[in-house]
Amino acid sequence: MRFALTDEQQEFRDAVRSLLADTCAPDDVRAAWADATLAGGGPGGGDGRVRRAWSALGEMGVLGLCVPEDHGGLGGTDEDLVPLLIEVGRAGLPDPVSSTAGVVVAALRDHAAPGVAATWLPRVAGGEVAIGVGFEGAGTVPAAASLDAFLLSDRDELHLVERTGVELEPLETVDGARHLARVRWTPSEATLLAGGTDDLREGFGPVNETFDRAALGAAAVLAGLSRRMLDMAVQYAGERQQFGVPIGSFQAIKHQLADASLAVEFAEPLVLRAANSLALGDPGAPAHVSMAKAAISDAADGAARASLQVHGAIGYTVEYDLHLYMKRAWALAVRHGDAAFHRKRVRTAVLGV
Amino acid sequence: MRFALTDEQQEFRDAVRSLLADTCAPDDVRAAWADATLAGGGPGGGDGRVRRAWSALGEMGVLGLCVPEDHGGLGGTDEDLVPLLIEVGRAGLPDPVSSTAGVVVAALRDHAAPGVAATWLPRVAGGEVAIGVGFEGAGTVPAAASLDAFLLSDRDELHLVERTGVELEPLETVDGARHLARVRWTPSEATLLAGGTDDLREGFGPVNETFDRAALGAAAVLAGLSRRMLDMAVQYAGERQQFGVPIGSFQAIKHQLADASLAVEFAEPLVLRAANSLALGDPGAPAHVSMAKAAISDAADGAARASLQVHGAIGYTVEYDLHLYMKRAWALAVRHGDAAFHRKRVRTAVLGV
Amino acid sequence: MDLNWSGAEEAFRDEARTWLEANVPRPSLPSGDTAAGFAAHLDWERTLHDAGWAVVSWPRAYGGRDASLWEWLIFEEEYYRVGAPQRVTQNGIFLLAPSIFEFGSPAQQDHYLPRMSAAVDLWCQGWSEPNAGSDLAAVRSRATRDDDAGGWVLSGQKTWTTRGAFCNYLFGLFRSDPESERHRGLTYFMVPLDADGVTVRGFGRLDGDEGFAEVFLDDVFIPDDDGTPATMERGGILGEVDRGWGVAMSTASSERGLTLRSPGRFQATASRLVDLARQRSSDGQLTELLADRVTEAWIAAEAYALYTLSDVTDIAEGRSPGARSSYNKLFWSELDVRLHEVALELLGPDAELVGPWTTGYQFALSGPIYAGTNEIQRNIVAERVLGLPRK
Amino acid sequence: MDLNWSGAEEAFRDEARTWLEANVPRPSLPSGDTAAGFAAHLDWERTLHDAGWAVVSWPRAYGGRDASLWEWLIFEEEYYRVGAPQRVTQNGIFLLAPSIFEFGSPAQQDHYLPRMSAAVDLWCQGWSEPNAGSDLAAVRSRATRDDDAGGWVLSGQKTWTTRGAFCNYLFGLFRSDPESERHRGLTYFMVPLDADGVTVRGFGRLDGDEGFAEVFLDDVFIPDDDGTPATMERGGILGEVDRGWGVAMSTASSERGLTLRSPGRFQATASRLVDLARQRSSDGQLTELLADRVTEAWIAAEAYALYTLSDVTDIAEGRSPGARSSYNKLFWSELDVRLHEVALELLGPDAELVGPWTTGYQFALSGPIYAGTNEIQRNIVAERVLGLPRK
Repeated sequence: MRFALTDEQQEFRDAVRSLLADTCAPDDVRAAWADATLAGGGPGGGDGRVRRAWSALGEMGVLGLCVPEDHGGLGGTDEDLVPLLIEVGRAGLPDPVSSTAGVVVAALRDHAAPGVAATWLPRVAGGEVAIGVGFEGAGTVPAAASLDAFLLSDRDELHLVERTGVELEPLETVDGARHLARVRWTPSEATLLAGGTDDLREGFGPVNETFDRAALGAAAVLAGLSRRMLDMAVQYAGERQQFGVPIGSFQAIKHQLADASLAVEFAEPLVLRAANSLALGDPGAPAHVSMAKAAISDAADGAARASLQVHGAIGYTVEYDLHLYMKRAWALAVRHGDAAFHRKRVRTAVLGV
Repeated sequence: MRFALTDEQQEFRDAVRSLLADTCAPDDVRAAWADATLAGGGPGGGDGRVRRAWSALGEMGVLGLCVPEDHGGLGGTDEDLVPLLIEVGRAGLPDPVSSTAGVVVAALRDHAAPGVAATWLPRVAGGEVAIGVGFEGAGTVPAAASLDAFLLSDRDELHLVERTGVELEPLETVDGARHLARVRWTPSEATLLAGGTDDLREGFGPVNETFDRAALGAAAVLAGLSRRMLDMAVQYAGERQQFGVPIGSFQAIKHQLADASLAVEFAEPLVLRAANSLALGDPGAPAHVSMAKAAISDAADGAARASLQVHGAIGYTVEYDLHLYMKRAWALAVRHGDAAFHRKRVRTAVLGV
Repeated sequence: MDLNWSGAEEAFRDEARTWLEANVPRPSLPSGDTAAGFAAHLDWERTLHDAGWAVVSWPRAYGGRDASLWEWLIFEEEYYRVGAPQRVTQNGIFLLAPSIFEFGSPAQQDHYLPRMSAAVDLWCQGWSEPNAGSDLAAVRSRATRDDDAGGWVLSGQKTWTTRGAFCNYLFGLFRSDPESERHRGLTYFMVPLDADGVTVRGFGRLDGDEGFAEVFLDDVFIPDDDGTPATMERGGILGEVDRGWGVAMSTASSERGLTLRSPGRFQATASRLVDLARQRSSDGQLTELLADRVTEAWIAAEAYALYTLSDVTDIAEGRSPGARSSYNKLFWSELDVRLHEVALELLGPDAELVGPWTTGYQFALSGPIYAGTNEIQRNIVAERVLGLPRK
Repeated sequence: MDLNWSGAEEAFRDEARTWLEANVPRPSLPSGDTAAGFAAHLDWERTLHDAGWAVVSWPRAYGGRDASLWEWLIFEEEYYRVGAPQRVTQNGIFLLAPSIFEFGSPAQQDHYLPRMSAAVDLWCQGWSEPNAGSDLAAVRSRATRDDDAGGWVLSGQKTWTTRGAFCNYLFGLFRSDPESERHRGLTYFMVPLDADGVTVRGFGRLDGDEGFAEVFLDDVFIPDDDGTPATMERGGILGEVDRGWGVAMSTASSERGLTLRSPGRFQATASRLVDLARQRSSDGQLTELLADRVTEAWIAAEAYALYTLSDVTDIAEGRSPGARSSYNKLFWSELDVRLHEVALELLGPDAELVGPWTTGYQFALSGPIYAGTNEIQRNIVAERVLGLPRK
């Protein structure tokens, strides 16, 4: 029994944190918005990507982390990747790291025909392609126009569809760095990656596993976003003076931040445990993912609320950075199932009703 | 439009408050417990009644307030009685004021045959009888062994059953002044008061109206209990010194009490409005009662929680008075429908589902 | 207790409803917090004024119709029920005007109030400064006496000025006694934003609209009041010199209390929430959990409406709510957030899309912050209503 | 990350489970907070000790079995899973003992620890005083040096002493330097309750059981430690004179952290809650709303279990949780309340009847109060974990 990151995992995580601090500063996130005014400044015209951060992650091996070694990757697992996705969240990086490096790689590795895997996995590992994931129902994908391919579900089938095979209907979201689009496409033999083998009761099979991994990715990014928002609030509260003292010396501010951080502190272990379960194919994995997503979605909403309140009016402006992370948190809290959706999955597992 | 008590209602309320402060002190409530140790002292052997307060209320006309004048009462309405029930709550008086003076009087007045009404109403107005109310399902009545009669429901019939017509199975409750018992009895022609005329869709008819009035009575008492608990907490917080200052000067204490009082402050108008609606036979009355009971049940739980937390260890002992009111609040919050039950009734009225 | 409207009040409601339904702009106006949207709103404000609905509770001489506070409540209910536009004049009408009624000279009342109700003078607040937000008494903007020129010279910076980029007048506190500290030595000034020395810079609110402004004042001259319109157009002082704090507290109390946040506003939102829930229900998407949350929010909106009825009764009978207006502010601000949160829960995955509920949510989140943060309001409730010790 | 138990750990679990299932008293013991119940509990404590399960993680010499912290977690899980009795020895074993291990002399360890594990010495806390609760540094009970007699003389009053009426030893802080203030000049004493000058008065807790006591000390003599058992039986000092605060903080940290509140305890409660929900479901009484609340509480219990696994990993690898133990205390105390609240919601109208859930609820409500109120814990998290300014 050992519930902690390994030394290597910690070192990798620290390196990614430092890399993203350099390559994905708030102004980089701002530049990923199409409308400069809405983002609070910057050049405008972004497409939901921060390419220097993306390239740097590719060079560092993050994108190929879970690609098997014989396809040019590092042969890592969800457990290795999830701590890095937390860093993606902390930096507010909007790029499709979770879908490309996590969800798609796992689907290719675990479910695709060898030829298909051999075509795509090295390209992912080489940082050559960015791939999104969308599910029947919502059918939406972020940063859609910038992607090379889409992993899409159709009933219990998974399809991998190239950019030319989809039509995109752009959607306006609260987070202008999302660049969400509804994806329209037609399933065919040519696009079929895997399918017809979902075990709905147990939650395994290509589509189920893909959904779980996507939900866990969102959960991890939410953990990082929560940390970022709380760090900003703590820093601001230590600096901002009112009534002759820093506002962080008021108990009302202290206790709001203590409570918000408490929720994040206790949600994060659920995220890490789910990563371990998914990596091992543990039968509890679907319930573990749902516990994580439910808890961190609520914790992130709470962190956003507390951080905004502590900041007061300045947090309410787009020129200040907080909104970049807060709006992402709002978006991801409802992405791939909101807290109520995931609690319902846990309920079925725990109560049998 | 005028949403406030009349001057007369206020004067009556103030007089009752002062009367109960004299006749129903904490030690009187304690003495209503059977077990002196559990209550934190006192003689023990109580039966859930504070007879000097009950007599005084009778003398003042409270018990006969809603009895028509031609039966020896004051001809008042729910709107007149509810502010007094709030005072009953503030004093922690365990006696069956709501059931006797409110629920039973209204059932006799509105639904009983003239002869039955003429038999019982003057006795209520004269303070000669105490009557409880119980509904099918739970079938429990507080202070049961001390009562002269029971108003009981059986499907859509209301029955008035004398003490000799029931068997009582005592139940142990958290609030030792409750003296709750399950009532076993057999409906008969002789006990039938009214029935067969409930309009389930609209919520009117003898049983429906009786239930609503009982629920509203509990809501009113909860409002008073909440005020009492908050008053105690405010007073204690102003006196108790820690770290060289009164604990009430800490923002954490201030904000807990501000939030708890806010909930009570906004639940109480719902209680008063429901009293007005019931008095007038407003078609919205059932939903109004449920809004009131839902809101005040939650507010009372919150007031209990905040008050206990502010008191710290001393509130956690039976020698201190707080528990006398807190345990009553816990009991009444789930009596005649808890918050979720009543929200469900409101939901049906508002959403139609 | 009488919870029925009189025949006259019902007639007033019918008249208001009929006029509003016939005149409210369709489709809805764009946000009033952009330059184009603000202009469209001004047309609406003037239409409202010309028909006598801009300030129903004011005297007729100032553009009102002498309506009672009860009729004002009714008008507000109808206004929000029909989905009429946000009032871009509200900071003048609901915040400054009550203070002018209380502290203004007859000449000031005669000058400023009709121009305000007619949306000629458009007022924004100049409360906050970079280092004075919740701590209003920390204002540093200065008013320096210039006896030679016969007036005051203002310098400093105001911020978070809602719609400051589109208004032409500002009201706020300035430190007129340089030796003074905290609440003392402040004067309440009214300042034209086209005066020499004023610079206004708009910036983006959370929803991206340019709803905020910074206002820089660099030796702005306000002439002494000689009672003439020409002078009053160039600004003036409300109340007495060095006694601005009391005037500001009267304004703040209006902001917290019911005048800015009539229950009709939240009841309308609650109705829209119920509509959304019904729609989700007919799509088979309304879980029992969400239905319960909707009901809880609905009950809270009802509670707020009833609480304000009790407030208005008090005011109508001459009892002042005083510090209890902090209860209102706490409740409506949390209620507004809750109503929108529940709506977003109903929207599920679509809750990240831009739409009325996401925009409304972002606006609602400002409620616990402005008009004195809710932390300040809880202090006021604890100390001044409950009587807990300040220190 | 390795979330599997080793073969040896699984074997340990099997052994513990087998023994517990065979030996746990059935029916359950009465409350240990009454005189009769306490006696019954003592029998159980001694059974536990004789089989080597009283203090699994202690050295064998002191009655333990040298188990790892992981094995301790496993034992706790099995202990609560089987519904074994509340540990009336817990204040000694889980609070005082860690401080004796850290600060006691070898002779003190050899004397006190085996007697504690064998339930010969029964320890209660003497932290709070009438005017020192959350503010522990305000203790006024005095320790006066008596060089002639060779020892210390204790006077004062302790209160809220859990099970004080049934224990025979007390540990707590006394002011040994009369000139000192606050945290300085305090000494950590161990006091026999049968010593001359000690009066113990039990009084009722919220659930009516006589679980609290006031302890009056009137010139109670504690001889200087000469290393002999005969002297140590008469009490002594833990750590150095005037340096008791540090020892007390070590004890408090044990109280907040996981040692007093192992996850097994809450997982067992969560399991009982799930059983109750299933029963309500088979009665057709489980609404979706309540099912969701049960699930939410279940997830929180899982989160606590995982958090403690991470804690134990840190401790096993030599990293101290430090101020982060306040997170544990906040979380478990709120979790315990929530688990019981949801159970009471499931019980509906029966939630006013005396039963395991109402009794448990009343006990749970003490969680946010004792061991440093949750207000204090939030201060610690804010200041010492997050780094917000103290003033």
